[in-house]
Amino acid sequence: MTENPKLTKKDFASDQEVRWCPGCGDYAILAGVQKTLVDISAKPENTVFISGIGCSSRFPYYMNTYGMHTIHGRAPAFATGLKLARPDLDVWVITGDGDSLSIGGNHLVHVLRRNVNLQIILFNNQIYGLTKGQYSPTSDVGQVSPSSPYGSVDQPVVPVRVALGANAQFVGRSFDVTRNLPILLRAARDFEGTGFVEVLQNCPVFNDGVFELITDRKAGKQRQLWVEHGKPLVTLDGTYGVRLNKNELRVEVVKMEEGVSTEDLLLHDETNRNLAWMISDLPEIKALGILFRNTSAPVYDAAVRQQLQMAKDKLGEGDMNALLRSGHTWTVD
Amino acid sequence: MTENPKLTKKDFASDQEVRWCPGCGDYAILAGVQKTLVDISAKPENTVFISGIGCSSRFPYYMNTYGMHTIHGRAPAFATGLKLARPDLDVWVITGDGDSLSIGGNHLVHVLRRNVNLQIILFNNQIYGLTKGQYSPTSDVGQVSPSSPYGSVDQPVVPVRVALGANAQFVGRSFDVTRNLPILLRAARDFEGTGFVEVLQNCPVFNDGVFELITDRKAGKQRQLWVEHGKPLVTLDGTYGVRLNKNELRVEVVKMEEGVSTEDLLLHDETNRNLAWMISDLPEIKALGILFRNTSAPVYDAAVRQQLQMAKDKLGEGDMNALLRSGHTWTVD
Amino acid sequence: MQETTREDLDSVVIRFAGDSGDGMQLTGSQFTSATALMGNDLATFPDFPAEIRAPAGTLYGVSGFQIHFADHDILTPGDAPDVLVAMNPAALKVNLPMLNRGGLVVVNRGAFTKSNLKKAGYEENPLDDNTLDPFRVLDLDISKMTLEAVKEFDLGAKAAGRCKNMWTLGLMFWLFGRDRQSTVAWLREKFAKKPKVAEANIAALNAGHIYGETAELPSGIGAYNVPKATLEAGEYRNIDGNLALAWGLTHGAKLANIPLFYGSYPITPASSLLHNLAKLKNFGVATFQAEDEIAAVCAAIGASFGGSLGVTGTSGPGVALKAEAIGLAISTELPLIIVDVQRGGPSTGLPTKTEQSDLFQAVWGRNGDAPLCVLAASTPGDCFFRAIEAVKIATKFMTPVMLLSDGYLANGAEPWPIPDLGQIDDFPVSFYEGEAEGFHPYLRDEETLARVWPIPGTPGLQHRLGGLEKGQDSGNISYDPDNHHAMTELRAEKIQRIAQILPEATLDSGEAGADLVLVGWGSTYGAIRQSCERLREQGKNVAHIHIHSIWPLPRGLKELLSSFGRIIVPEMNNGQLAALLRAELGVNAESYAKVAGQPFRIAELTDEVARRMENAS
Amino acid sequence: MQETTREDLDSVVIRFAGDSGDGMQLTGSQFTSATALMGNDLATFPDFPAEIRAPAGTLYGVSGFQIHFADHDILTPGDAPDVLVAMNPAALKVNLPMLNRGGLVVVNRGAFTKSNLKKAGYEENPLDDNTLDPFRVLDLDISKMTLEAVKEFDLGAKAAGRCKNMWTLGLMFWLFGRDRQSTVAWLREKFAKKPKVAEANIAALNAGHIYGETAELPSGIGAYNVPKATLEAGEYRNIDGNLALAWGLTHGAKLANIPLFYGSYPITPASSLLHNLAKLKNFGVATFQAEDEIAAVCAAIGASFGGSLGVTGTSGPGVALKAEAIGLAISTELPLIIVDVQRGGPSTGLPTKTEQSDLFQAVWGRNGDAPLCVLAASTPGDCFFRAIEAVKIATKFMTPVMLLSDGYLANGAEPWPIPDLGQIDDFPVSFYEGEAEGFHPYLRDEETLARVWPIPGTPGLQHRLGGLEKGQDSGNISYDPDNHHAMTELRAEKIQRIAQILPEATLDSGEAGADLVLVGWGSTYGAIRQSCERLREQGKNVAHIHIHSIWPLPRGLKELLSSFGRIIVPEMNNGQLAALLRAELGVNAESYAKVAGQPFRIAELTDEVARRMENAS
Ligand SMILES: Cc1ncc(C[n+]2csc(CCOP(=O)(O)OP(=O)(O)O)c2C)c(N)n1
Ligand SMILES: Cc1ncc(C[n+]2csc(CCOP(=O)(O)OP(=O)(O)O)c2C)c(N)n1
Ligand code: SF4
Ligand code: SF4
Ligand SMILES: [Mg+2]
Ligand SMILES: [Mg+2]
Repeated sequence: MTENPKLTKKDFASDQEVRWCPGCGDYAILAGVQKTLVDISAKPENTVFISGIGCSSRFPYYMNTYGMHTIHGRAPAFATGLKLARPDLDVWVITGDGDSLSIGGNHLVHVLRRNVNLQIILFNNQIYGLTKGQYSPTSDVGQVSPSSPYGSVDQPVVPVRVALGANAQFVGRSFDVTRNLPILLRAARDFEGTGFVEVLQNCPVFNDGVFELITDRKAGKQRQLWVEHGKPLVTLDGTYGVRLNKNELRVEVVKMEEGVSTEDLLLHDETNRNLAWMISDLPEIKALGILFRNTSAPVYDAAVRQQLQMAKDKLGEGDMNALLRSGHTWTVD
Repeated sequence: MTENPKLTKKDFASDQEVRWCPGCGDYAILAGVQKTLVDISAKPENTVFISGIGCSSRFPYYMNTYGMHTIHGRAPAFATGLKLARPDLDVWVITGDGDSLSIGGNHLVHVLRRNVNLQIILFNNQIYGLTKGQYSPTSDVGQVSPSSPYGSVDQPVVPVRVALGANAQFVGRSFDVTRNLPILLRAARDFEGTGFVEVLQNCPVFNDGVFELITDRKAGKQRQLWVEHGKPLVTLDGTYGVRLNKNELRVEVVKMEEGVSTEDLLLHDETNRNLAWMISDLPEIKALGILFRNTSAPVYDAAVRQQLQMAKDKLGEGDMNALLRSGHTWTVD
Repeated sequence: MQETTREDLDSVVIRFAGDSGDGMQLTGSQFTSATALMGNDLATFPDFPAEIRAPAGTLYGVSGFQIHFADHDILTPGDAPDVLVAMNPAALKVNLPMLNRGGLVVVNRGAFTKSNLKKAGYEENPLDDNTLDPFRVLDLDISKMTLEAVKEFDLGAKAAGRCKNMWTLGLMFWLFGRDRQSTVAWLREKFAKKPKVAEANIAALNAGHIYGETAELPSGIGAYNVPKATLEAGEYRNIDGNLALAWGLTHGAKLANIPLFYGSYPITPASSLLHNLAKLKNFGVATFQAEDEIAAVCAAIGASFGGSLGVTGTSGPGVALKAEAIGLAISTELPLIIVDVQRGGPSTGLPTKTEQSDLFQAVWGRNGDAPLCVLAASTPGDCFFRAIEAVKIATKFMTPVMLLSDGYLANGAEPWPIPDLGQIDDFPVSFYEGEAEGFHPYLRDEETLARVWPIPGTPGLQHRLGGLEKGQDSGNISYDPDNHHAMTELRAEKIQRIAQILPEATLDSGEAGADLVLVGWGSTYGAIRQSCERLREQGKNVAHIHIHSIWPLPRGLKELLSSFGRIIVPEMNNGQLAALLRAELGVNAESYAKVAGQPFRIAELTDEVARRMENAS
Repeated sequence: MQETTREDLDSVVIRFAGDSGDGMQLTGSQFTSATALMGNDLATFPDFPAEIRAPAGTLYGVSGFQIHFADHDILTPGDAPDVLVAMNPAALKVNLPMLNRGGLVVVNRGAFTKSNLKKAGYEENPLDDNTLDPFRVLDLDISKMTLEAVKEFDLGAKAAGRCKNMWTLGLMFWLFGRDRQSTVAWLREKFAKKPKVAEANIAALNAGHIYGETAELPSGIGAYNVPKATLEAGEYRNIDGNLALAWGLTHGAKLANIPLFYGSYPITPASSLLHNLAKLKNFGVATFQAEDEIAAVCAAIGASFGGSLGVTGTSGPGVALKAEAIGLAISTELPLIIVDVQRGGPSTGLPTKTEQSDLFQAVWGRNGDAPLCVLAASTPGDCFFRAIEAVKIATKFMTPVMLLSDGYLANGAEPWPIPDLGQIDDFPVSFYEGEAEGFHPYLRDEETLARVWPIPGTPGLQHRLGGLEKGQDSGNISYDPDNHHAMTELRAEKIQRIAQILPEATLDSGEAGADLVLVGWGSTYGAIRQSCERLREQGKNVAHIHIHSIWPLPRGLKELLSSFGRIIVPEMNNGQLAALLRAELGVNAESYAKVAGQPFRIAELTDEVARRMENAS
């Protein structure tokens, strides 16, 4: 692989048969990731996918890259160790809403606050797929499932809010079947630090259509708010816009047809964590794209490497013979 | 204890000698909690303190109430189980910054998002006290400690931001040696749902004076921003105020003496999660008091109980004999 | 309609196999219900893939359901099928190797399309070469006949096609003389809101049945009859292990007169225990789907502190995560039940397969000297009683109890004589309410060594529990060396005393002093028992001991074991009980390990034991 | 100044005791350094409270440091002190019961104030009643003499008072003829930025020394001399177990020629391993303070996947949390070292005390059949070599290795002959870089059964690892029953083969065929060895075997053991190795358990063994 001819999506597919249910949104995400790798001319041998456990976490098996299918919820920790050991590798974490927000919530928080230079794709289907359909930490209140026969009473979390609260420096959101996915993934990958991307994913078996209002090929355009730095916050087909209510320090979703002009709308500023926070959980519509990006935050693995180098520069390459003799020693003849 | 005469602070102290280092901020918090219990006429037998592991988590031993000193990081889970089983009890969780934000981060997130009706007091000394001074998830970058001899490179989290991101419904902040502590604790306790209170706590042994700028008896008044619903955001002695920069959707800390009038300042609105978010991590000054309170959020344990009752109302008290015979049965003679 | 003459069989093993989407589990369980109603004894074994809904036609997507039914007492789902129902080429490919020579294959030719054949890796159509020569074959285009049968309902091709499992079931009902009524009733209930679907399925069911009645079946294939088993008289139902556990725990808590709190995090094959319990809210059962296994057990311990019976259920990886918290329950001496529905390990292992490899973890998998009680259920129905026993021990001895089940018990169903609840004694808990004077929470019962259980809300008895060592006489934190030694011994001794309320070691079959004894535990019960019978039929003098309490071991076990010339321990793990018996009793226990994610077959077990007996002589 | 005549002693045990704030640990370690420089053999035992800085004067706040030094080889910190230095009433109260009759008590009368006496629970001042009659007493107002000595430095009362440990040390230096120079140098370095403090402390040190020289000591108290031990020639230093581990791991990684990655979460008594390693950044050692123990081990595994040596260190509760992830390392066959610095359990237990009760957890504390290698270090210095051995095994066999240490080793220091690194062979790793054709990650070395270790970045060898069972021949996920059985056996067999590169079982002392053998492991080495010597001095025919590899057990152990009439296993747990030996070797191993958070005393061990030998005869 010396010359690295232009690879195709197929070059990133492993020889393993893809084993998701027919119609699962995971297929589209797989294709989106493979396309991203092609777009960025990734080298398969320098790319690593690390996942936890869940339907989504089967992902690495289908990639012709290095990979680990680890244990439930801990993928960010494995990835952090790998990235600290091998900053030269391009590391991707694949996780589900249960994997990353239920059992693995803490590792997600910590990889984000540390800002390790890797990408996280959170497949949010608002359900535990692999264990056959129990409600998850992102499921709506009232979700009927085998473990909540009378409807769940747990208030859900909003993944991107958890990320913002954890001091994440790159926060994006997309959905499975959009062509914009590779664009967002590429931005996450280009980001120095943790590129966190939530992907709304349909699970046709256990939670079919839960994002339909947003993702529907036609009707969805009304509700998809693809944010762009410096551009007004307006949905794809111009139906809804987002305005600041300055009196109450709240944002409002407004119907453009009700006489609102584009000038009244907020402009997206991807460097503003407050704005990202405010648009992260809007009624009716869904903000998508790069909600927040802070390119000036220090990167964990780089800082760790730098300290290692500093120590070497200052103290010289470690010498065990000298170390053994440091402090008090004495000789017995 | 039938008549319940007015109890004093001493009635809430156990017979165990208090074993914190001399000068530790934990003493003041202990006194503050005991005062709160007196103020609200708590019954010792109906009050339970549940802690994890850490200096702070020794707390329950010193209270003449029920208590559990559990394992590291898991106190919210024990408390959730207890509260679901015994909604009649008044349950308090005691935890440290390591206990609740390092190993226990996930349980904190989940108890908050569920909004279990209990109180959490997070003793934040920005250090691991009990294990002798390693840096914690709230330690500043550069903190020199036994595990970070060259200074820590981990970006810290802001506890109240983690809480807001987790969808907490009551978020407060205070510090150890203030008389306002019992007032805040009382509000947390009166809140139906999880009352989350971060308390900045001095560890004179391993992190002495880390909050001194804020907590100093005299100079601290400049920087303490005690928020009150409907009141302008201004520090205790009027030195600094908080203003909204509407163009950039950022809040600014301004010196009042530089010609800013109180009218220019933001008014605190404790029901506004966006505002709480924006003032949760201000430069120079520290917002204290009730940053956010949403009294209309559903309460987890109440909802669970309600479902149990509904099921009984609908199906009648469970009858095992009938259950054993539900579905197909047949008789062999 | 002429009366069919039916050949009598004493026992039959049928395996239904098809795509995950073919509804084989449903078909199997309907056949099971109907068979149970006929009065046969039976055992079942669902065997499905780890993928939720694997792509149609693939080998790894094959879902199987095996039922063994007979006119006599049986205890396993059968070694090898007599009848294989293969709904597509992949199902045939995967399952044919297991079929007995001369067995009957029922195939749906309609699914033997080019693309399906290719997915299954067949170069030739096995229906058209000599692949099936060693078998009797019913080669039918079930797909087509089903479409025909349901066409009046206008369901659309896909939904109509889905009725083919009912067509097949109808045929099987006819072949083995089962009654359709229970399935008809079940379909009407299940599709109450879609009556058209219900009626179409019923039409398919009837069509299959009629096909059997009217078509001329190839020679060698007839109608069969498996006479009733002479089961003990009484009322019966089918039950699987996780349902029996759910009901047993619920009833146990009732007998203890305290509420049941179940904290859990979903994991195969334990999830259905959570699902079953979540339905029992009107029994006052509170279920809590926690954020992870650690929170689940911690919440259960918190509930126990408050006076509930805290229970947590999971599988092996989950037990590993709970180990630290279980240590706290041991140290604080709170009642707690940990259900471990074991699966193939290590690590994620074989999540949908059965295994018994968590015994070491159950007994010894914690930091420090941390003893608790370990019980093991041996059949689906036994799960009910074992759960009650666990509740009794946990509350009477103030201790965590680990209750071991496994994937095979959890999913396997058996006809179960509905117990007379009146025969089960209650054991109500009384929370301590003694004097505040001289009180501390580690006051003990002299006989059981259990500490008192005062609960929050009791005036005057405020106290703090924790995981640091506590003074034997004060309950306060103690770093005293001698006290720690004494407490370590006391915790161990308390658990040993549980043996006093458990049954003494007894023989399951065979006689003391036999040449060889097979010692088993858990779900291998049926296979070992029947294998012993066969061995005795072969004239070998063997006995069987089945252990229900792994820790403490039953009283008198050492004495009993020492009467035998040889001890073999068959286990679905790499020899764990065998090692424990050597460690604890100093007996010479040999291991026979099968770690294949599959239950023992009677024949393999019988052969291996016979072989070892011969080699020795 | 007249030359003092000194009485020769062959060995002395001194215990320094005072408030946590009195600086006893520093005093002790300075005395240790000076003693080591004198050429004595020595062993130490720091014994401090769980509280960071307990309130002054309380019993539970007493901090102790014991040193045993001699003119001969010694291996334990001594059973009972000959000299007790008690800086306050609480220290006297707690420690007096241990002191040998006729022993010397050095007390600081200045701290025997009313309030201190009350806190210690003394009704009368023990210096003024007959409490100290059985002992020789040096009753001095050290507080006052210290203030006097440092008054010229104007430190303020509090800081001045803090110098009293140096005054005491000066006196002890004089009494036992140690040189002050090393302490003077150390004080100057430590207080480099506060020269006034340094000089005041030096003044106090000198004043104490001068006091000894000039004051007329009471009769019966003189100056002593403990001649040099005839240690093997060479260069020595003091080392404690956690330092030796840090250096051993670092050097091991160097010998393997791969970087060391250490992931950890602080926990007593393992934290200082993290601290020590964090200082070695110029050795390329990357340390990662994780959010919890689970993340720590997972990060280490991730680093191993990338070609580093992943190591994680913790204590018992942390190991419990890591169990699930360790299973993944077993399943993926990646090198990993888990250091368990054991402490008192169960649960939080006795965090600052020592114990050996994680043996079961180390060997068996995981879900599924999940074998790994378990090694145990026996002395602080041995930690260095054991760490290197662990690295070698982990990389050569592609397996996790659990390395057991304990609180006693971690904190105890011993003089250690600095090893000649040239004598230790390297074992460089070669990452697999073979052909892509036919490659899969579970290709194995026939001899070791280790799989290949190809690392990310290698073109053409892209592969995925995971915790699901994998096909023996393809490396892909496999649910095949026979394959699972074969893989289970293979994983077990691979670990057994490690025995081939480990030393055969040998006697530590005594002779094969003796009446009795004491079998030990870990930090009980010194006590067992010396106890054996005493027993032989008593004419008893006993031998000693010390085991360094718990899993696999050393080759030939069974044969060796079977030569002895009786086997006793002294352990600081409730009989875990004894049980394991019975389980694995079928030998009749008796347990002698001490679970007191304290090392064995030679006398108690000797007496107990002698008692058992007599009872038997
Ligand atoms: C320690 C542990 N606990 C539980 C499980 C069972 N389990 C596997 S995946 C999963 C949740 C899957 O949900 P999610 O992460 O949302 O992934 P999805 O299947 O929906 O893609 C659970 C509970 C496990 N494998 N390991
Ligand atoms: C499972 C486990 N891991 C680690 C520890 C060690 N440990 C005890 S307390 C603590 C951190 C304490 O820090 P914090 O929560 O901030 O409490 P503080 O002592 O500062 O009040 C740690 C790491 C433990 N007891 N248990
Ligand atoms: S269960 Fe849902 S998420 Fe899982 S593979 Fe099937 S469709 Fe996809
Ligand atoms: S170490 Fe710090 S936090 Fe802990 S008791 Fe001492 S002063 Fe308080
Ligand atoms: Mg999901
Ligand atoms: Mg802290």
